[in-house]
Amino acid sequence: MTATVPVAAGRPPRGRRTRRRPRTRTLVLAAVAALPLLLALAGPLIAPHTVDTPVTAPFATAGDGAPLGGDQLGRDVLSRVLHGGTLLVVSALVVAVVTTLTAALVGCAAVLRPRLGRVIERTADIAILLPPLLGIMLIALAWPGGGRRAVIVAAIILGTPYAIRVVAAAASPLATAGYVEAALARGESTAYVALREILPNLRATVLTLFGLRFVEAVYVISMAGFLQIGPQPPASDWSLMVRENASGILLNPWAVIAPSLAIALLAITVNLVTVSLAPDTTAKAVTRP
Amino acid sequence: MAAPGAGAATAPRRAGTTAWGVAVRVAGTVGRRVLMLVVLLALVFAAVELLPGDAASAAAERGESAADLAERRHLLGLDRPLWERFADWMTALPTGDLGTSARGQEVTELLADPLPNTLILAVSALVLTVVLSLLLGCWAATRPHRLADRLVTHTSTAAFAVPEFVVSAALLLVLSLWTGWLPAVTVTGGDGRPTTWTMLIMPVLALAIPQTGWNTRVVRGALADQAATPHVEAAHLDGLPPHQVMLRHQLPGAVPAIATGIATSTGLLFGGAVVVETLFNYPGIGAVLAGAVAARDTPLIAGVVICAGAVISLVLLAADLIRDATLGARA
Amino acid sequence: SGGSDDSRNAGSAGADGKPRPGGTLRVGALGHASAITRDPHGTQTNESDYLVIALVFDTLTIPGAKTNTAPRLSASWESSADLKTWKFTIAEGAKFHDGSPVTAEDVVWSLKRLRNTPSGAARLPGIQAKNISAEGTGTVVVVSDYANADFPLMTRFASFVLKKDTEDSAIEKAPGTGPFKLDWYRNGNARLVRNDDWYGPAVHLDAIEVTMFETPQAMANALIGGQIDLASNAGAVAARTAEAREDIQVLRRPDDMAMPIVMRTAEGSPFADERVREAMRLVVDREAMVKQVLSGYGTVANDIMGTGDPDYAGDIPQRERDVAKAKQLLRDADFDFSRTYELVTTEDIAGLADSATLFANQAGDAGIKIEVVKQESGAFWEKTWKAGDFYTTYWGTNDSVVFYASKTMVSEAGQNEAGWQDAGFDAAYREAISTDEPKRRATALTELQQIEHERSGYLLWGMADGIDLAAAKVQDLPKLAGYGRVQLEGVWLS
Amino acid sequence: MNELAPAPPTALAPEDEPRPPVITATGLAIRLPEGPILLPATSAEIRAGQVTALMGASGCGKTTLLRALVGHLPPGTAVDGELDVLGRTPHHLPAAELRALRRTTVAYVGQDPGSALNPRMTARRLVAELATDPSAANVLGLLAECRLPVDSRITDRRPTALSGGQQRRVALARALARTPRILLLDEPTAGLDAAVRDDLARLLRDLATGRDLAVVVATHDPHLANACADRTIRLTTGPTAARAKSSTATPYTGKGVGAGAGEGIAAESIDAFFRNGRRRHPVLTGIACTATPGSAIAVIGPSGSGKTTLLRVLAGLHPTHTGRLTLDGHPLAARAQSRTREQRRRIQLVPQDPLAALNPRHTVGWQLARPLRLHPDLPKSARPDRVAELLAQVDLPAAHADRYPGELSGGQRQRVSIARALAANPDILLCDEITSALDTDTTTEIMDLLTRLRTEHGMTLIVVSHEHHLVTRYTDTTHVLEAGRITHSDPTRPKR
Ligand SMILES: Nc1ncnc2c1ncn2[C@@H]1O[C@H](COP(=O)(O)OP(=O)(O)OP(=O)(O)O)[C@@H](O)[C@H]1O
Ligand SMILES: Nc1ncnc2c1ncn2[C@@H]1O[C@H](COP(=O)(O)OP(=O)(O)OP(=O)(O)O)[C@@H](O)[C@H]1O
Ligand SMILES: [Mg+2]
Ligand SMILES: [Mg+2]
Repeated sequence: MTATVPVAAGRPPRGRRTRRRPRTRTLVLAAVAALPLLLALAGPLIAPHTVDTPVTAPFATAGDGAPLGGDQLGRDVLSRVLHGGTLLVVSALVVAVVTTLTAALVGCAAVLRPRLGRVIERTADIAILLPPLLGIMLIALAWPGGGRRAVIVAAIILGTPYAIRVVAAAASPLATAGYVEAALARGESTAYVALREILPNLRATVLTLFGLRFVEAVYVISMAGFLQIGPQPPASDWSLMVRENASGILLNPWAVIAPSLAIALLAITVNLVTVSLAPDTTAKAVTRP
Repeated sequence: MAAPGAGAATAPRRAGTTAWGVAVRVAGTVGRRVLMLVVLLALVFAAVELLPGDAASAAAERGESAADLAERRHLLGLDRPLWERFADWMTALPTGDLGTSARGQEVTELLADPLPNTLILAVSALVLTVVLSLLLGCWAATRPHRLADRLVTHTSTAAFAVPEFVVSAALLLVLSLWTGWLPAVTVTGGDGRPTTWTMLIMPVLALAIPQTGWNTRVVRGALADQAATPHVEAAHLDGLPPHQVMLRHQLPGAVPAIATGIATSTGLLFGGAVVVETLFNYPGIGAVLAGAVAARDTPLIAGVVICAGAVISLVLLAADLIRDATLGARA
Repeated sequence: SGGSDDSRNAGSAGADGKPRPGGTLRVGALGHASAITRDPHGTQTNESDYLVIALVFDTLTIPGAKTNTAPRLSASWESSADLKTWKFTIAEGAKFHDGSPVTAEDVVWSLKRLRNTPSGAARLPGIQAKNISAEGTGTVVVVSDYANADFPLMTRFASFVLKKDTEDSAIEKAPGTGPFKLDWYRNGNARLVRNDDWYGPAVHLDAIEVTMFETPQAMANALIGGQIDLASNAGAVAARTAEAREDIQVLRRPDDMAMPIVMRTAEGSPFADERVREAMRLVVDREAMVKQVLSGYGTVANDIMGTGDPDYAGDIPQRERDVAKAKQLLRDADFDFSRTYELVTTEDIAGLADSATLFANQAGDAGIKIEVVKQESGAFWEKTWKAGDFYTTYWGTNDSVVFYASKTMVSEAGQNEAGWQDAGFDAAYREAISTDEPKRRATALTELQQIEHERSGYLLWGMADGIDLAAAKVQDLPKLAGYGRVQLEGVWLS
Repeated sequence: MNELAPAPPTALAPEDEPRPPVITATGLAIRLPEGPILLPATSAEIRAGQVTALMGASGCGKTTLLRALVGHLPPGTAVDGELDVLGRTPHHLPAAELRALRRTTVAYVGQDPGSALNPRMTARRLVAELATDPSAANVLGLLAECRLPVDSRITDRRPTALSGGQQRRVALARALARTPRILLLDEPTAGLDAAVRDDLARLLRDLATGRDLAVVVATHDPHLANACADRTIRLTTGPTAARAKSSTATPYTGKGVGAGAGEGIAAESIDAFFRNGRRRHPVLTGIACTATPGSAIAVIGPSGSGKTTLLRVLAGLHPTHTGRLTLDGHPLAARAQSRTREQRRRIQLVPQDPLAALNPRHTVGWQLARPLRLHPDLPKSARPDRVAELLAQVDLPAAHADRYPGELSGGQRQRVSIARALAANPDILLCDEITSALDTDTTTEIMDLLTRLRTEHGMTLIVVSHEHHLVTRYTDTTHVLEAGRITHSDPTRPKR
């Protein structure tokens, strides 16, 4: 009689065997999840109209030529939605990647160098006191020509201290782990220890952080867009569309709903991808002696 | 080894077990928080100074001459060095004087009505957020990797990604314009407060939904970390029922991370208030802030920052104390 | 001259018959919490504040329908032959809310106070404070530095009268002379109650409640949800939303807002050449602009500012789109097609940035490359306005051709937005303001408008309607453009 | 199929009255599909009122069997054969019934009970939480039964404030509180000294007879088995864990830098302390010791006396100390990071906790190859061979190079940790309880290897251990550490 213990994690335990076999399921999942992301990036190629020429009446309801109706100037909502994601995705990616990378590196270094750690903790404590939106407003206003770049820089500056804190919190128990001490004791450099000994153990944390940072970046950038900081009107941008078209929500709801949905979908997508890549932290509990 | 972590469960601090020791520790924590607030204010003051234009030109109107502007600048004291203005402002602070705005009004007076309104809004939203996210997070954590868990995780992600203005638009459309169940905007009476409490529902929901998304993720994540600790695994092996494992073993360890998450949320709530208050015409601090930033009204911005900062500091302080308590500093 | 009796410009009593007294009108008006001003002589950027002030205090004159200046606190006015000295007679029985009568001293003090504010020179052009004086208790004499046939026009919006020697600190509670008394005011919102002692015609409403809105959208939502009865200046989109609903009336006040594009005419600007400016005016598709930017709630304009003026030259042929001719003109003028021109705009009012966007798009048809640059409001007014080569602007008072000529087009005008200097125009302007003889004046005005149509730095493609939304029960709403919308004293509820 | 080896007839259970076994395993085998065998086919019967010792070489499946009894196996494992725990098969039970089984019937105390106790609860609450009778009197009674001094305030302390032995006893009390019928203990004496171990043995005996419990103890310690077990089940090594004979492998020694030369490592008036906020709390006072090349020094002393701290001071991992350290006469910095690369390579520490010592994200092979890079003279191509060689030295099959630490048993991990220290080719090896999780045979082999390295290449050995026979056999000087001071130092046996 053979019985198999159900795999609690819902996926095979990670390890040598699973490493060798291509993780088909994960790959397929990631591919499916990445589809909307690709659509956001490739949208401009398949949009039926240009973003700036009116094709119908302002806030016209869905109909001939404009499957999702017109926006406040009578431009095609569908085309604008297809165009409006690229820059948002790219900006959010830039913010998420830079923030996460910085956080991962500095966070790991911070636990190996306690003094750096304290400085970062204080900085994060101060940064946390400033409502992020106010910070963005200040930075964007201080750099009037900055536009989207200003928002990206602001999002990075404001997001990094907290992200470092999260990584440092996750890394601090590892700093005293036997293998880290062993590596330090045998003469490895701080960079090596941070990158090869600590970081691999924070994969779940870092990937989750990346996912959340991306979502947060989308949130912050669209919030800034809504407040007219960053992307400027003729440009099509999802958050801008929501703002511009909010007044006509009763005339053509799609002009608001479509970009809103796109933002939500984008967030879920990125999260699905990171979740499918992140190792399952609960699985390690069962391999304990 | 310093543990610069919000969630790092370090060895219990035993700074003081006597009442005196506790008092010293609490005073130290409060002092540190106050110091941080001062640093933040200095930064904001300097940042506003970096902005192109100043309060004088922002409050000017079409047709004012350069001489008029200089005169206005002098009246507002903008020709004095930055540090001097900051020092004046800081020293007046303990007397409850927040200075005078660029338009010549008392900042304290300008904030007297909007601040309580925003506090009502933010506190209700925060309470709702905390309750909802704890319930959802715990519920999902007791069903790891099952459908319910995944559903909660993805919904909360989406809820967080969708900014307040989208949520507001949806709520407005559904709860007011289509169904007419709730008043679409807030109308204030002579006392400066919303005339009916139903006017609060939509703004509170619009603020709470994204924050609930974020905090549910934080709670769920912190609980997952705890689930991986040996003592939680041992509690399962001891045959304890799941809710008991959750309440006694998993949740206490997750409290510090959750508390920090909520403190962050407080900041985001203030930001969200700027938007939500505009959309629902809620008479709060958000509208004042938006205008103040546009007008480079340093004293007014600083006033708002200190109010927001003080509230966030309070939440962080509570988080500090909760962390101390759950780590058994007083054992 | 002057002194017609149409102070109740919206006076037609409506088909329903006699006005019914009583009731409270709940009005929504736009405003920002950070910009709240209580001083009648301050800068009211908030419509809500202006509304409250205009109902509590009285100006000497108000905008009118038949003639564009109608009497208010000043029952009549007359000028000397040289059109420099103006005498205003205070209305019979005018009293402050505390019961004391309005004297010439009060008016003089108020006008001087107004003149001494930072923007006083722009509000009372050509008047020095020392040249304002009282004559007896009922007459005020104002002496202008130059002949100005249109001086009473200048007293329509800001000449609020307060009691003499009101302290700055008491301004917020200072008694006015207007049709309503202040019950309470709080953060932009206010409740006003009827002034039974008002010297003007009967006021029907018991009270007016003013709610300040940050956005037109929130205001429209409040109206649709029945939380207010009147949404003042709610905009075209809200109007379209409300159009289908029977419980809401849409009021269109034509010639409300001008959103011209300014082309700098001074040397060094790409638009210094008259032919280039002409080409730009030919390239714009005015119908499309009105349809797309204003949702159709507006009229096509003919590059002449002040479309609501009774003397507006409607007989000058309407300029139509002619891309081929535009191209030819540009080629003749050696216009640099390879360059991208920046059209600077700001988002102060709805549709402004949109108009720039759409214009840039239309100009593309003639091979002109235009990039729209949106500036934050403060930076726009400080840096671009009056200095930029190519930008959008907007004006809310459009019932006087002379007003624009004096303020923005004559060579020495303080707010000459396009830096325009045209000897012919200047001559026509001088001719127009230095006479009150109707025929001469009319000829001069026609000439002035013709020159403006041909050569000025303005591209005025259309005029936006002012749009108020109101619940069906609200009757006799003001129909005048611009600030005429605040004259709510004749309104009644059925 | 494993044999049931009956224990010597010292058992008190009357032979004439055979009671049905509480646990029956018939041909129970546990493996990962297409993977290694975790537990080879085993048959066993376990009866109430008896202490059953589960013995066998490291990696033979002791822990796995205990986990099978509580229905807690690694996900994805395949179970063959029959398992009957009081009429139920744990790994087939639905969640609710499995929980009830664990709650009322089968209590399991893992190999590391300290970390299994909630650090936020007091000892008293920890026990009361699970007790069938949570009254204060009963809880104190239980703690007393587990030999905890209940009259002191110890029951109100949280686990972090308890010593390792005390933690172990609280965990035991927690297990007993729910009046189970079966008690499973994994390596209960690892790292404990003889006195505590004998105490524990007596306690287990009393529990089995006094409460009619079925006690199963997985251990590699023959003394414990002798002292308390009624029966012993020996698990034989599965085919994948087949032993690689180490005697043939010749240790690689590189150039043998500093071998036999120099003055070795010396410590002078070392005062080490822990910082707690502003307060210092001393651990070591006035320590002075020298270890010349080729010598073997033992550090012994009661639990908590500072042995580990001393080794960490030498390794540069405990920088909060004063005093002077020298290596071959040259000063040695307090922090490992401030030492030269060569100094760091020459001093290697095998830490006490084998679980934390290996990075769970890297394979065994990777972790062994990494220190090899520190040898400039070892060509890259030779590294895989060297890794296999190192594994063979510590008695592990070369195939284990592909495994992650999580896929090894406790003893196997400890051996990898030793191999990694050796890979750096150290001149001074600091060994902190390195054989606590190993069976006698493996221990002997490892210690023989270290001795050979010492005699042939002049490696210095500093050994911390509780096991007296090891100390006497393999070292030549003993320092006794008590409360942070070296109270006496004796030659263990005449120098060779
Ligand atoms: N997750 C896993 N994947 C692959 N092999 C595993 C896994 N867990 C354990 N093993 C292997 O199963 C065997 C039995 O492991 P187990 O932990 O039961 O041994 P043990 O008898 O307790 O040994 P020790 O005395 O060293 O603790 C070992 O050879 C080990 O390498
Ligand atoms: N992080 C710490 N903070 C404060 N005190 C500590 C800390 N770690 C250890 N100690 C204390 O330092 C003393 C020495 O600890 P050490 O680990 O060196 O003991 P040991 O002799 O190795 O004991 P064992 O045989 O149990 O391993 C102990 O009393 C212990 O309680
Ligand atoms: Mg084991
Ligand atoms: Mg030790």
